[in-house]
Amino acid sequence: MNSEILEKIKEECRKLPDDVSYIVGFVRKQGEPREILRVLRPGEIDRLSYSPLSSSNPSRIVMDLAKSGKVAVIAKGCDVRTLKQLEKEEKIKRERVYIIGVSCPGVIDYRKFRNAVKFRLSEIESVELVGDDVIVKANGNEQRIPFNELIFENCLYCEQPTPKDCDVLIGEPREGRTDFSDIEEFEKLDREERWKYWMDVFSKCIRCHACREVCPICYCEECLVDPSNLAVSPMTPAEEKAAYPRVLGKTVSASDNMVYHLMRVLHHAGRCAGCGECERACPMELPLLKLERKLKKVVYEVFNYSPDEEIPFLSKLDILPEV
Amino acid sequence: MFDPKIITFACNWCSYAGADLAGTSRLKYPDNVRIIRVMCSGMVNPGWVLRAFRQGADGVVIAGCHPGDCHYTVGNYYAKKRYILLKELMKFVGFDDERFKLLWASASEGKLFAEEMTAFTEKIREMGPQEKLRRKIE
Amino acid sequence: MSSVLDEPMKNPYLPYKAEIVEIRDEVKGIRPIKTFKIRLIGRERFDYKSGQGCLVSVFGRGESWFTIANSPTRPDLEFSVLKTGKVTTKLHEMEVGDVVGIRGPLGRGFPLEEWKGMNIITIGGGIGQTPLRSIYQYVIDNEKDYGDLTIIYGARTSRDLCYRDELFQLKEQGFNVELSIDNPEPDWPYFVGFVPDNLKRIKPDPENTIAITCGPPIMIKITLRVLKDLGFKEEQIYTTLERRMKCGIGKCGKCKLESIYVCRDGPVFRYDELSRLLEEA
Amino acid sequence: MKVYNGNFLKDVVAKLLEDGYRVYAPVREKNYHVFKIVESVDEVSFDYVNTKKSPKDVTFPQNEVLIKYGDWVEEIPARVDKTAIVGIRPCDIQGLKLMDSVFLEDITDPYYEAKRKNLLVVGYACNEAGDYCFCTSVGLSPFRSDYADILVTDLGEKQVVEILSEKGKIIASELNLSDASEEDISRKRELERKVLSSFVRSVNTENLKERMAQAFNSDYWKEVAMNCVSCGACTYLCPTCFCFDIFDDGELKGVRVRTWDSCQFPLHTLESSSHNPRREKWQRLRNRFYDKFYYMLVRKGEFYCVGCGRCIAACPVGIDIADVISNIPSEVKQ
Repeated sequence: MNSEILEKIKEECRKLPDDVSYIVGFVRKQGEPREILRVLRPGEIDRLSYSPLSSSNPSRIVMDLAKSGKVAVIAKGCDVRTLKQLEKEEKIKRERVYIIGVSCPGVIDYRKFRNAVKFRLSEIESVELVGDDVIVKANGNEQRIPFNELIFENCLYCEQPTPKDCDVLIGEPREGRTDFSDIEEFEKLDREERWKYWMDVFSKCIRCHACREVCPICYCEECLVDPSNLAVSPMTPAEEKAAYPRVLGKTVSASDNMVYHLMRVLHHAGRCAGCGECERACPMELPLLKLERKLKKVVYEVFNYSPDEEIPFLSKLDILPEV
Repeated sequence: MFDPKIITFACNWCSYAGADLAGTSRLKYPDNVRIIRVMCSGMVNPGWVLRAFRQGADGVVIAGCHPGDCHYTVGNYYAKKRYILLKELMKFVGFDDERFKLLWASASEGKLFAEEMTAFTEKIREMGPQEKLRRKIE
Repeated sequence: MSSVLDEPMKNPYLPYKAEIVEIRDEVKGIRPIKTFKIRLIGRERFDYKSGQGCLVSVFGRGESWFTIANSPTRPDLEFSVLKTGKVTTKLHEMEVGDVVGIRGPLGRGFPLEEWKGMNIITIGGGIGQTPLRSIYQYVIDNEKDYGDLTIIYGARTSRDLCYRDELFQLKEQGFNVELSIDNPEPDWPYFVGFVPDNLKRIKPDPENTIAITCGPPIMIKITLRVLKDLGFKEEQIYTTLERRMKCGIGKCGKCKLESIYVCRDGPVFRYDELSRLLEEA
Repeated sequence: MKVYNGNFLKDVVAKLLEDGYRVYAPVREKNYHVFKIVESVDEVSFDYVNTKKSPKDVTFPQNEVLIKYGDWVEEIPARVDKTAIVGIRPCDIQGLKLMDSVFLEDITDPYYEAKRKNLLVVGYACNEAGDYCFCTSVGLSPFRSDYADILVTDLGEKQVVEILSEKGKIIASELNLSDASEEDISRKRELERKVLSSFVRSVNTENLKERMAQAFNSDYWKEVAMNCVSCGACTYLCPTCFCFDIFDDGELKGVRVRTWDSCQFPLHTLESSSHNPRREKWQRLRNRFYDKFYYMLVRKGEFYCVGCGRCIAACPVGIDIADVISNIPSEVKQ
């Protein structure tokens, strides 16, 4: 199945407009079936690869490259929504990006994949999604695993598997759905149970900032909480550097980690496309998307703001509830 | 008897003036309320609210002008939006979100300001000290 | 529970208690520099070598590395502080009698014993004059052990010249002091231009001479080239490097330059130690 | 070489708990194992290739209060009590040794030493290489370690116990061990051969020093770092990354805390003059590889990478230290 998609992608890449200088796509990693984002030149099309493990969101790379030239990108539904959000915030000019949209049936969670597969990662030759099964081929024999056992949990609640505004679409469109049943389920717990759950989650956080650095819309040079860089220039006066508003420094504890994540998530209100990069990147495998999806639920239900609006959520002030 | 620490971000044009009015007309409100004057309630960063709780505040109030009379026309709308977002997240993670309050009080409502502060302090006094977000490394 | 951790000597992170006894305004304006004379409380001053530094600690703000500005032959400890960040802004707000923490002596100083009998040239730029001041004060106090002393020093404007009155005083006493400023000013009788150009004009003789240079990285780079052109060998040139310093005892990795811990193996380096690096220092 | 019928590792945990030790042992957390202080033996689980985080936070915790300050130094907390770590792999023991050589040589770090000199190290030899392990390429062995107090090899129904230090002898004497028979030793050799054949990754370190010296200014490093996002995941999981920052929390009264830091964060080397020796992300990433395979080799004479592969598994964008080091170009592409 995905070998057909790969053929179509390659075909599209050969017919790219000639002012495209970069192609951002997936390349198979050496020694394991993982798909890595790579910036390729138009001449290197045969290095491209595509499989249900092509889960990363290329928007971060497209945002940097689009500054200096036209970029073609192989993008799934959630990636295109991130690109659209970055376009809304004037970080990307739409005419600088040539989007090859791929209708996405959901991606595989590599952690579930590694636990379920019985071969050594280095032996695996191909991972194919055929119908509802994933077929893993390795030195001669084959393992068939139901897709819903490997699917990245977030993709079950995908709102837009088919890219909306793209230059060319591959694969037949699929319907998304807005469903917050998992959040409603969690909100049934009483307050102390919820607090205990999140304290247990955040006690494992090691504040490595992978969730912040991989997030395509967390592009601030300097963060309020535990900054890993400061926007300082030789002309910055000493008083300004001395009076930096430091909400949180480097102290690590379950409650401090919660302040870090609350502040990070709060800034994604109405902007997060739900691509799941943060949860995939977290080395301690924390359920970070739960917070993002709760905020998305508030943005949709309390403010009834729809992400397809042109005006960014933060500047829309006529949608305040009366309460 | 537990003596709560309440931090109030009062907007300079309305609530801070309201607090002044309460003072000049000798209206009593508890002195655990520490007022931080900000130019507009829209200026209050949710990070400061979380930082206040982290430094040991037991209650935080953002006081601003009524919707419509903001000196900068839309400041209090931003404040309200951030307040709702932060409050919802606090509920979700199980933090006692009653400790975080948004109050509209104009320059002439000194009495309202004093009453609200007294009621809020009493409620926090009942709830007891805030241990959840307080910094743990003492 | 007092343990090995309680004595500053044993616990390298624990600062000595010290108080400020004198504050002198070196430079006013947007980049102010103040010199603090600091005395340890209840303890003799530790002995140190010129070029070594201390981590001055302001609890609540942090610690910053300052090279000791006065020679060991002079009393107390002097630090010249350019107001540029959290700790330095707080220091500039302090008055005489305030308490600070001192951790030191840290780093490796200049090998002044080896230089006995040789001529000494100090080439400084801006705030980089601090370690050089420690050298020429030491050389002046042991005048008979050394050849002649030349002090070359420059800054952006005459107002930015550090230790201005002291340097004019030395000039009157007959020492060879060559000052310079970057752009012309009305009543400025001496050289106008960058320090390396001033050095080219003076053309010191490399015979039996040690040259020490300190200042902004660009100035050091050009000065080193000029010195090589004048015939100075790499063993005759010393310089210091500026890095982010936090622990000061070669552990935290912030000041690492390839395999060197600048705070532990430096900040003073002989030029040949740096020329073997992969990266241009 | 001794042998113990049954599970020596579990029994030694029980013994140590009885003797009042604070015991770090691997505990299963949903999808991975982590070293944690355990209260009882049944929390412990030893069926793992390696833990998710390295055990460096036993002697070098992520947050350590150095000084409590008020108007002056109020207190220096240094809790020193008997601790033990059970089930640590040979690569992490080497990580401990490399960390000791930085913190305990030249100027001794008292906070680190207070924890280290009371630590009993019970190692656990590997039965099988993981997907990302390459310790044999950096000169280490999955079943030998000269730096632990006791090294245990699991043969199934019995465990071979090698006592390597005085401390180890005292503890081991409290459990009944018998001398290993010829048959035990040959089974151990057989297991060792099997482990060596199970490696799937390796690093080509042949004349690595010259290659790296030449390749320092090559564009190779810009390509490698093209995807890097400068997060700290690789350094925080790494057993030989122990850079730290010292941070004052609290304006008038508070704590001076030593916390982990990463050379991948720009703030690590940013000076207040805004000069930053490693301002670009490819410089920072290059620095991590050079520090482990070149700078520390020059300074300490050993590779500062133990080949545990945690950074390969954790990297969100798939940067692979084994590939990067093996493919360093021999002649510099300018």
